[in-house]
Amino acid sequence: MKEQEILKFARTEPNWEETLDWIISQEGIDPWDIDLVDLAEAFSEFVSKWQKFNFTVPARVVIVMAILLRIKVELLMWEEKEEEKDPEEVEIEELDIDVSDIPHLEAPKKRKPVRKATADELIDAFKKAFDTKERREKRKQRKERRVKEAMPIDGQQEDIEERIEKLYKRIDNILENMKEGKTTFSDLLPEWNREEVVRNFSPLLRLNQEGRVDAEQSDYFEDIIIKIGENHE
Amino acid sequence: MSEETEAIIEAAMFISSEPLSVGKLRKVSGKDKEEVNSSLENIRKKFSDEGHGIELFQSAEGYELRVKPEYLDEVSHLTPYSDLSRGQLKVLALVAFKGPIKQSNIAKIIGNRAYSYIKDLERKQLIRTEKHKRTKTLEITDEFKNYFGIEERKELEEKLEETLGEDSEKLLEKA
Amino acid sequence: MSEETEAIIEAAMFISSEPLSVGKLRKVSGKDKEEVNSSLENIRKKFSDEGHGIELFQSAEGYELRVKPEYLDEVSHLTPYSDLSRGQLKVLALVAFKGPIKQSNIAKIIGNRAYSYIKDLERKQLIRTEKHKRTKTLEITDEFKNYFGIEERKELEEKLEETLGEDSEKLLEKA
Repeated sequence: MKEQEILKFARTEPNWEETLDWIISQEGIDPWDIDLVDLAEAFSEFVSKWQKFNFTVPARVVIVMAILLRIKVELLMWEEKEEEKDPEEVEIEELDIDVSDIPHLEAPKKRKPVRKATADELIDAFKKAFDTKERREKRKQRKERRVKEAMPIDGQQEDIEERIEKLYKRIDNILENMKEGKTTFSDLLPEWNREEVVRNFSPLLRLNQEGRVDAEQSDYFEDIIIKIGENHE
Repeated sequence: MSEETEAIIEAAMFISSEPLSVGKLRKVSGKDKEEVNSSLENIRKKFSDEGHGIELFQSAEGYELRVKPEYLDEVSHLTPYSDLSRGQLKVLALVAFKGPIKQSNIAKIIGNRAYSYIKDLERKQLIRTEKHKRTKTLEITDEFKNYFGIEERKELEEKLEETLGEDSEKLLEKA
Repeated sequence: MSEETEAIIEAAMFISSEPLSVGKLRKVSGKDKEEVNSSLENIRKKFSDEGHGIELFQSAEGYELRVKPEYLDEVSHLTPYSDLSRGQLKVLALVAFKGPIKQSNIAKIIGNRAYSYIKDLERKQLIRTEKHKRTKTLEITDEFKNYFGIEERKELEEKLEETLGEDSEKLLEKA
């Protein structure tokens, strides 16, 4: 089914009968010998493409698709059952056991044959010894940097209470100038970086806890929506 | 000098981390197929003697020296190494105790990594797959019995009972 | 049955990942010191035969089976595993190229695990420690020269220069 065609067809706002009719003609399915499995597949493909264009798919069309898909599943299950009855097919029951219930099998132990190290390996190890040292030092530096980044920078270190009041003032100012009465955490920050996030996040939590603001996050990693809280002063 | 050929083939099998094919042994010893084969035969005879605790073992993967199965239990605590991973062992246990079992069923119990374990075990010829129309079933092979030094499935079940006691019956009933 | 004792001792030495003491072999075989010793003697004789590529070897650490030195070059490529771990090799390399070197200096380069590697290498008699007042310094031993088949330490430094060229000097200056 070409997307262009679907687009054109969807514009006519068809009901489900017309949709079915259209799909049968588009897919070249013989109306006197309809394979329900094929039809169900074509129908659901059509609906998902239709949705892609952001058109509202009529509820009845969706229901018809669901019914067709159920018929398809039932047909396939029936086919599988028929096949399992086939005398060639061995009957094997599905086991329902937990991994931890699997009997313990101990593999025969093997000898691990070793040889002597060579002079080349010794030279290689000499080189690597210093690489290890450099890697360790770099790792240490990285760790120190990360700790530094997460901590407030000296000189800018200010009292947490002070930070809370500053943030509250900022929120208040922003909200006063806005009609909707809400703002977001990212809008509050002068710049979106680790340092600013860390500096402002815990004051925000405190304000939320005190009920001076109402902060809400609809999902993980979503922006935090901030409104004025019950205890707004 | 056939004695030297025997010696070098023995040394090669002793130090090799995997079984060696005749082709590989020819390369190492620089001898032809006949000499390699007759040397292997002599080595087999020598080690079959009762005074020896190791033997020549031939599997699908090639020739190797290994501890005679009758001494394995007494000495295997001396090494921590085995050549099967824990994941492979789980799949193998399922096939051994519950086989024939569907491949998809194993994946359901163990997770998707089961498929790669199954491939490894097939390569080692410890299990074989059989295709039926829509499903693949797995079973252990004769090589499995060789590898574990076990003759029959019954023996396996006895071994299982020894280690698991009552639980084993429950498990076997489920199969 | 002394043949069975020989067999089990052979199997034990074959599978073990490290040399075994007479005490350990007594435990495994359940036999007394005399029987273990005479079995070891028989095993030594059997393998000294020209048709064998492996031999019984006794070191400070105990008894083990190993490839006869004359075949080692021809077969040692068949295993990827060396009897020194990567960590042990790093420490050994530092002692070989920079020794005598302070133990604390090695720990600075390798990290704290260096101390356990040093112990392993001392046990294998590849390095020895010397105590000066407050510090311990490390040096290679004659056993080290045996192990790598060299007469003088200089040989190793020449090889280092060959492989690394100018970099070798830079590396030697470090630490």
